[in-house]
Amino acid sequence: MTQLRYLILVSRQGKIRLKKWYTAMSASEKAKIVKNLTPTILARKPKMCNIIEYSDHKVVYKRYASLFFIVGVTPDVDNELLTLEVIHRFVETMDTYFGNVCELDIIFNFNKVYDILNEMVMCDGSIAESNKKEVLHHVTVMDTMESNDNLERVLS
Amino acid sequence: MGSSLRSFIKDVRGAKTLADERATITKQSAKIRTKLRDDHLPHEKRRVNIQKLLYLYILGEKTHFGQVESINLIASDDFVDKRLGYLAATLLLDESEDLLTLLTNMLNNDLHHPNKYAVSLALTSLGFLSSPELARDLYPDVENIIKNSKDPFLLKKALQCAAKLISKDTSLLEIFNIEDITKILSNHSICTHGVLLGITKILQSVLSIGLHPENDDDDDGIDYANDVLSPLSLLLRDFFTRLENLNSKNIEPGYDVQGICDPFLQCEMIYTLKLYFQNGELLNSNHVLDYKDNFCDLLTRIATNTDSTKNSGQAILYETAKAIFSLNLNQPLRVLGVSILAKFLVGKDNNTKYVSLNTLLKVVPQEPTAVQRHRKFISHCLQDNDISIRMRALELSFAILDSSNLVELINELMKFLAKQDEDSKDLIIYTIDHLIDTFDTHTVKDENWKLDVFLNILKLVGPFINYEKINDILTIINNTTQLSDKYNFLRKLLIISLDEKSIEISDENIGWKLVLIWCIGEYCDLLLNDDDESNAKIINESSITNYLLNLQECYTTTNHKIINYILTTALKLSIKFQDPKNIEKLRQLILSYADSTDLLLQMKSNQYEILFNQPVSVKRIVLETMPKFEKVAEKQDKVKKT
Amino acid sequence: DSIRIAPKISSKGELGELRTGLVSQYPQTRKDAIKKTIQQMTLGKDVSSLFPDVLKNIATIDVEQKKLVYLYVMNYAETHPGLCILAVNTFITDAQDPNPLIRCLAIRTMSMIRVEKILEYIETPLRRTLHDDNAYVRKTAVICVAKLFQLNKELCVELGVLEDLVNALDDSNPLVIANATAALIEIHNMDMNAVKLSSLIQSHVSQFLLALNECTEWARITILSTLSEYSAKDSLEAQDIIDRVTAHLQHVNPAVVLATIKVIVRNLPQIEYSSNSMIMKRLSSALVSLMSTPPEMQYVALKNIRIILEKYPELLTKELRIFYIKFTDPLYVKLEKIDILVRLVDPSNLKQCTLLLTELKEYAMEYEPEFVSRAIQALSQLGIKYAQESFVSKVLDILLELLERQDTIKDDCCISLCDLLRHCPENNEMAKQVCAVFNTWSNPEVLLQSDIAKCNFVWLLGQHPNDFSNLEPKINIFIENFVQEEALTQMSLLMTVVRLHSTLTGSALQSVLELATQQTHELDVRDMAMMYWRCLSMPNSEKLINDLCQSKLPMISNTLDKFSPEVLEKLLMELGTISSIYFKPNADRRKGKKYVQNIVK
Amino acid sequence: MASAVYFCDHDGKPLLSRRYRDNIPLSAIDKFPTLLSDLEEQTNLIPPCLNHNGLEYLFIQHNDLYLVAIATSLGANAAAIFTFLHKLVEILSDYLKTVEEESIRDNFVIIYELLDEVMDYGIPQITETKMLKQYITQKSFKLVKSAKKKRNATRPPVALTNSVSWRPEGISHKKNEAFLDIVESINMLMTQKGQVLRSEIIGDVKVNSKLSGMPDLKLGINDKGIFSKYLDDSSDLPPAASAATSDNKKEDTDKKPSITSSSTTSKRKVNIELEDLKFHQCVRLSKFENEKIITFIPPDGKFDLMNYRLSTSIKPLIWCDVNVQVHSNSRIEIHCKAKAQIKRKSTATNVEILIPVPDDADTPTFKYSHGSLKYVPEKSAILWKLRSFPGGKEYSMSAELGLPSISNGNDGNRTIPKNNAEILKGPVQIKFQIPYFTTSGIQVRYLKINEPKLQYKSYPWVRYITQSGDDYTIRLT
Repeated sequence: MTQLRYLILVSRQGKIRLKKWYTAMSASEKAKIVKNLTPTILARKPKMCNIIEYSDHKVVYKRYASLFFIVGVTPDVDNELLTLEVIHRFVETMDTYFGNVCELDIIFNFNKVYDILNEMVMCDGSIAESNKKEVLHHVTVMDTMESNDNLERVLS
Repeated sequence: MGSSLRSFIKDVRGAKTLADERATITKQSAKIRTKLRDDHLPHEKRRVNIQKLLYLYILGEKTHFGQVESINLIASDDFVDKRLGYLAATLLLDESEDLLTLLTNMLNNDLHHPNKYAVSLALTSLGFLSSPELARDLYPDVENIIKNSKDPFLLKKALQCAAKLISKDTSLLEIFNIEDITKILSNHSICTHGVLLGITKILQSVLSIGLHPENDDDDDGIDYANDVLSPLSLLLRDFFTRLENLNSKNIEPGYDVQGICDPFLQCEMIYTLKLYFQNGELLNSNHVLDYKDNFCDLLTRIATNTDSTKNSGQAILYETAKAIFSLNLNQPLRVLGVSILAKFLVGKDNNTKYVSLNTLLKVVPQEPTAVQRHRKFISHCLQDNDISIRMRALELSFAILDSSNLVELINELMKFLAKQDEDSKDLIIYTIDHLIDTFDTHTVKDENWKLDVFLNILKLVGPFINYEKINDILTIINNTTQLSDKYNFLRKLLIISLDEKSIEISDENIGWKLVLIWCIGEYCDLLLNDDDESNAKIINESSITNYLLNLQECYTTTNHKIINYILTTALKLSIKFQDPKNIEKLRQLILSYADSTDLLLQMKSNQYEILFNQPVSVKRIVLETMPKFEKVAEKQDKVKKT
Repeated sequence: DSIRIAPKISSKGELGELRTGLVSQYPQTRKDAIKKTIQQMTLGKDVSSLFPDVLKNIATIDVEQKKLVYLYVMNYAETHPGLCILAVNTFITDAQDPNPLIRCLAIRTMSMIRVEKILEYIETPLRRTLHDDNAYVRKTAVICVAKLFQLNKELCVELGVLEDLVNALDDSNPLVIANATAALIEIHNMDMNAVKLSSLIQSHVSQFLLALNECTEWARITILSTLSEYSAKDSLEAQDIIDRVTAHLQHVNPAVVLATIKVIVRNLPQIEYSSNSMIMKRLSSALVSLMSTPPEMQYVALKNIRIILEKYPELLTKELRIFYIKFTDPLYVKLEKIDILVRLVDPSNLKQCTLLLTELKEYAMEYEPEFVSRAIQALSQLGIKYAQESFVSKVLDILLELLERQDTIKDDCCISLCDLLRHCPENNEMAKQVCAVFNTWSNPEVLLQSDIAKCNFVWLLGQHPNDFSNLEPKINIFIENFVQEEALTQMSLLMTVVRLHSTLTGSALQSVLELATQQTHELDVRDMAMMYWRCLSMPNSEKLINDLCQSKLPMISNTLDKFSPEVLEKLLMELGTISSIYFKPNADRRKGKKYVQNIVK
Repeated sequence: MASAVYFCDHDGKPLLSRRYRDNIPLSAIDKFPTLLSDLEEQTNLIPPCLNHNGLEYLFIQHNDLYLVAIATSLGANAAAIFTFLHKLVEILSDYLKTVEEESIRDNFVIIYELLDEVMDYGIPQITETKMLKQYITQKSFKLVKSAKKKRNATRPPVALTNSVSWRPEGISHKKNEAFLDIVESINMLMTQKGQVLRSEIIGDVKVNSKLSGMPDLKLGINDKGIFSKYLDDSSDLPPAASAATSDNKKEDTDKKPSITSSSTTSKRKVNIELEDLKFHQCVRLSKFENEKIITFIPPDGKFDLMNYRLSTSIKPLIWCDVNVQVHSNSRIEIHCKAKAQIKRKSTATNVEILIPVPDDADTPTFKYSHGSLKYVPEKSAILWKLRSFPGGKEYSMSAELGLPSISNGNDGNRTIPKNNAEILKGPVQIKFQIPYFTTSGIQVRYLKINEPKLQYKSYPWVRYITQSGDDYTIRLT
């Protein structure tokens, strides 16, 4: 099973594009993780395995074109092979949502990416919905509600 | 629109230098701070500023000043505000923030909201931010949704949330009602994969509490086995069937991954069942054993039916193997598990190789011979380019090491060490640590060989060994029984060190130096009283004295540890040397630290001088050769036990 | 994977495109392709496969293009040793080109290519350029001898170009002399027997001194460094050398200034001078002037000042304020400045010491932890340096005040306070004052973080047992944590408990001896414990025990590090070098360098 | 010396490099970023010289770049390497204007050419930009047709290896003029109470030479090579009267082409020892050493002829009485009174007073009567600018900024810092310029220009200015 501790999206240049924490950690711990992991992972060669050990846990990462998806996982609990599948699912879902997603989509629409992520991965970092369509359906409905807001107060 | 989020992002990206970027960011940050302080800011603008704040968060900037404003957005009647407010809250706050109390009321309201998406946002956020207090306060509202909602979407969210709340405050177990779950399971129309995932989560939450009881002396608590576990057994059949169906059929395209049906749910279910049986001991029931047999059969079927050529299939197989070994199931299954992992090991994919090595490591205690059979592949992985693979292979090598293959394996490891450079410092340290442990746990008859191994280690990777391990090496030398072995060891050390032509030992090789200095103090009389003429040319009182003086010179400002050792050795040599000139040099060496800035060196110099001046008869007693050093680890264990 | 997160550039297509460009019939297209190839090389991509195509463009009359092709060839020649032969002709022709720039380019590049086939042809062009009419070509050619020596020592010796190089020391052009000298030094560093460097220097001192005023700043550095290797025959010559180089203390290039300082320092012991003589003033002001240079240079200067000060302590006493910290100084400069400040201050000048004391106190209240920690250390160093008890007690008050203000500096203050007490071992009032503050700490074992701070604290317990209430519980906390403590604390605890063994009740002594002999990770601690144990269990050992337990530490009078005389002399010879930054005399002079030899195939 | 020189980006990854020797592995620079980040993790202390695996990494920072030189021996001249790297930046600034990541990438061709010329086998060679520009030109590739012509054009100038290696022959200007700017920068460290802890004058004599042929120049300054100061150790007002004036250029030209020695009425002349005089390499050092005469053949165009430093106590020229009150979690109040403590007829211009505020301040409100005042969050400060500030005047301002009610969680549970130094991280910084005025009293008596062959009439001009140095600060405690 999967139980992510965090998800960080980093560009090839080492810029952070997105981050989400699923376990409580102090700000300095978080900063340290970001700071240490980025160069380590960017320096890894393509053929190397996608799992590395860092501090007290493991990190699974996968590169899609110019972006690295970096995920901290819980040792012994997590199935690293499945984690890679979760990352892939997430990318697929974004791809459908944005239509051929590229790094710029993620940069400029980070709140949408969070919306998708929050439908896919639940609060403890486990997968919440394995059906891509289901995820996209709810995100789009909420998007529509947002734009309807201007016309009428849907909530009141 | 110069003030939109988009233009802010563009400005940051457009910055040519790091300094430009910083300036853009700090300026925006100041603007946001000032804007958010303005109570009359229109909603539209407020949202833009909160979005910018979130961008700052992604950039790793400070955001503390906007937390209250983000929360206030939640109370808005506009969905667009609410959605953003919740997003901001879940990102910017964490479970420890005091601000959470502010949230309780808002969450409570939204949990009863007529719009299901408002409810779902509240559920999601509650999951992210649940403190034990929030969990206690709001659990009934969540339970209410689980009991009454017929919407799979809300059910799923509520189950996920409840799972988190229970893990936050375990006393909620008392209210948790398994029948709610059974009811949902029996209603096929609402029991989607998402809902099932939610159910596995809540079960995992409940089962984890059994595995990690936080306070077992809780009297008013519930009887975990009877009140919680027993009713759970009723779900097992249903779980088995669903899992089997998932594994054997693949009809729903929405859940397909490379031709395999919802590997995510399959793995979650296997894991949940595994947790249940881990708790099984608590239940003294034959039913459990029956169920366990069923589970074994199911796992066997999964292991044979799942497509091992696909990544998703490998993930399921891996989960299966993990379940087999963590429950230590019957031998045929264990062999099956090892063979799954061995297949991973042979493949080209480094990921499966990695998980295989990693899991085999845990399997060794259960199935040592089965693992040892794959030794060739393991050793092969020692040469891998990927340092992670090498590390795992190294660990596994040590795990399968026993008296029968000890010499062979250690020689292999020495070859491995010779190839490592500074970049694989961690591997080097690991290897040394474990070699030392190996010599602690396995008795090696050929102690001469053993000391040679350490001599080589010191020569090859001396600069990387930490002090503690150097001391372990010294202890091993100290505890070597044969004087002749010590003699040989020190002789080799000294010949390499005292020979002026030799350039083998660098200044950074502190390990080598410390070992040498200590051994000189303890054993150099063995060599000095030796009749070997060829030794005497290189090894004599003067050469040793000069060597120590030089070392002292070289490290006096840079490494006080070495100086500490030199002082002790100088004292010990005062009874081993004959030549009064050399002895006086040693005394002066000790004296030269009488007013040292370094407190310990000064104290030592002071005490050693007193001892130095004692009559030889007294000194012979005080400075006698050090006795065998009983192992620290054993001692510690004893202390812990008592 | 079908998912695309950004467009990919196929690297294959790009190389193909470049290859087409390189063989285009249009010169401008070819040139553009060469540039793009070099650009790819710059980006770190491997474009060695284009070697044959790039090489086709080597025989060009376009200087810029030629430079680029040469650059490429130099980088990738080894990947295509066979093809390099095709370049030889161009190299040889270019080495005779009427334009000196091209002649230089050819010989400079040729001597960098590690391919035997090329080197075989180097003799004629090298010898010709060594004797070129144009000084610009000669100054390039002399360096090529060193390059050749590195690539193929035997060939270099066989061709006899080393003699040409030696002759170049008598060249009419100062730049050629300087480069020839530099080349000889490099060759000497690679093989000490290749040339007789020191006698060559000796016989050319006057040439060097003449050339000095006539050449570029970098050549001056070479010549000055060479001069600093030379030891004058007598005080007259030493004085002469000093006189001839002193003007260079006013050169705008700080490296020239430092090289000049080195020559002067080298010759100073040979001449008669007083501490306030002109030369010392000039030295002092030159050193001060290095403080208005970029921070990296200041760093080198500060490290060198530290070395020079140890030999000439009065040199900069009047210049204290120059070393005050600027808030824009990088941390590495700040720390060195503090070090110099404390060394510099004149211990007989109360006004100056008091001034520095206030300044250091300011530093101790700054926000960078490393800086604050260094400032606190400096406070006690200053107190001990000034040596007068009333001043020391002023420092003590400041430290105690700092201790109240902030939690994060407890370690540093504890160490500094103990240092002060070690300086005034007889001053019980001071000790009482310090102990009174420490006595209020409920759990020193946790409050103090570092091994060394704990070590000091425990020592203080042993020195002034009566100034602590609840002494035993305090010691017992440390005993309980013995296994977790690090080496210094363990040792200190062992010594303290032995020292107090007759006053401590209970089993403190027994426990510590057991712990230290059975559970320490530090063999040195165990040795000490064994020795104590043996002493204690020896018959008739009361006197020895008494001596050990009542021994008093001599007063410490200095807490500033010092070099040993040998190291100091070596470092003075290596001013300006990396050795002088690390305070680590360069051992390369003696040892063959393993690392370099590994690389040269 | 150096085995290779690298330009690296802000992470330390290489952008462009030139290997001068084959004795280091190709991968040597790849370690540099990790070396930096490993170090940063442990400490704030990053010295400019790092050792790894027997290699020495010496580096400087410029804009978003690291310039790194790798050496293999402890014997390498670190001083020369650092100076060379700075010189390299200087050369490139002349060629590329700004030296940063982008301009390095964009101009790789010319940079490679330069790297080939400024260093050979790790030994610095020719770094005089004026000469380099003679034969390394940015636009040497205009047309292929002109290649033959260019062969002649791009020869190295003969002068390169001459003793006057900084000036080619045959320079010709229509009007022969030489401009002298004497710029004195004041560094001063003050306490909030006004006590001067440290002060120094750093003087720079800048020349812009537009003279033909090979002119030989002789510069005379007040007193015999070592000039006198009009300063007063008891730190009175610095006598603005000492300002050696050449306010009126026209007057000068009309009268005579040499500089009028200013008739200062100042009373006391104290001889000061101007020990650390530094000269451009064109100045004949031994001549100065022996005869105290400054003579030189100038490079063409702008250069720094000499600089000097005076460590002496001066009273603050611009003084600020600053009062900062921090009310944690609520607001910060700042009151500042600035005073121009210079002669009434002098005027300070471009005065900038930078007062630090906490990083997370917001909603600035200001009260002031003169100049402009704004919040500059990128510097965590407020900036008070006064275009002109006449001597003797006193202006004041006050500012108030909000502070967030929630402290930043990043610092964990740390208690609120007790002193301003920790909240404000830095002193008050002041910048200013005072034209027609030197603090030291240096004056140019004459600048004799003699071109032996051409014998033309020439015109020297002199300007004086005093300004703040890079460290004119008031400590807040």
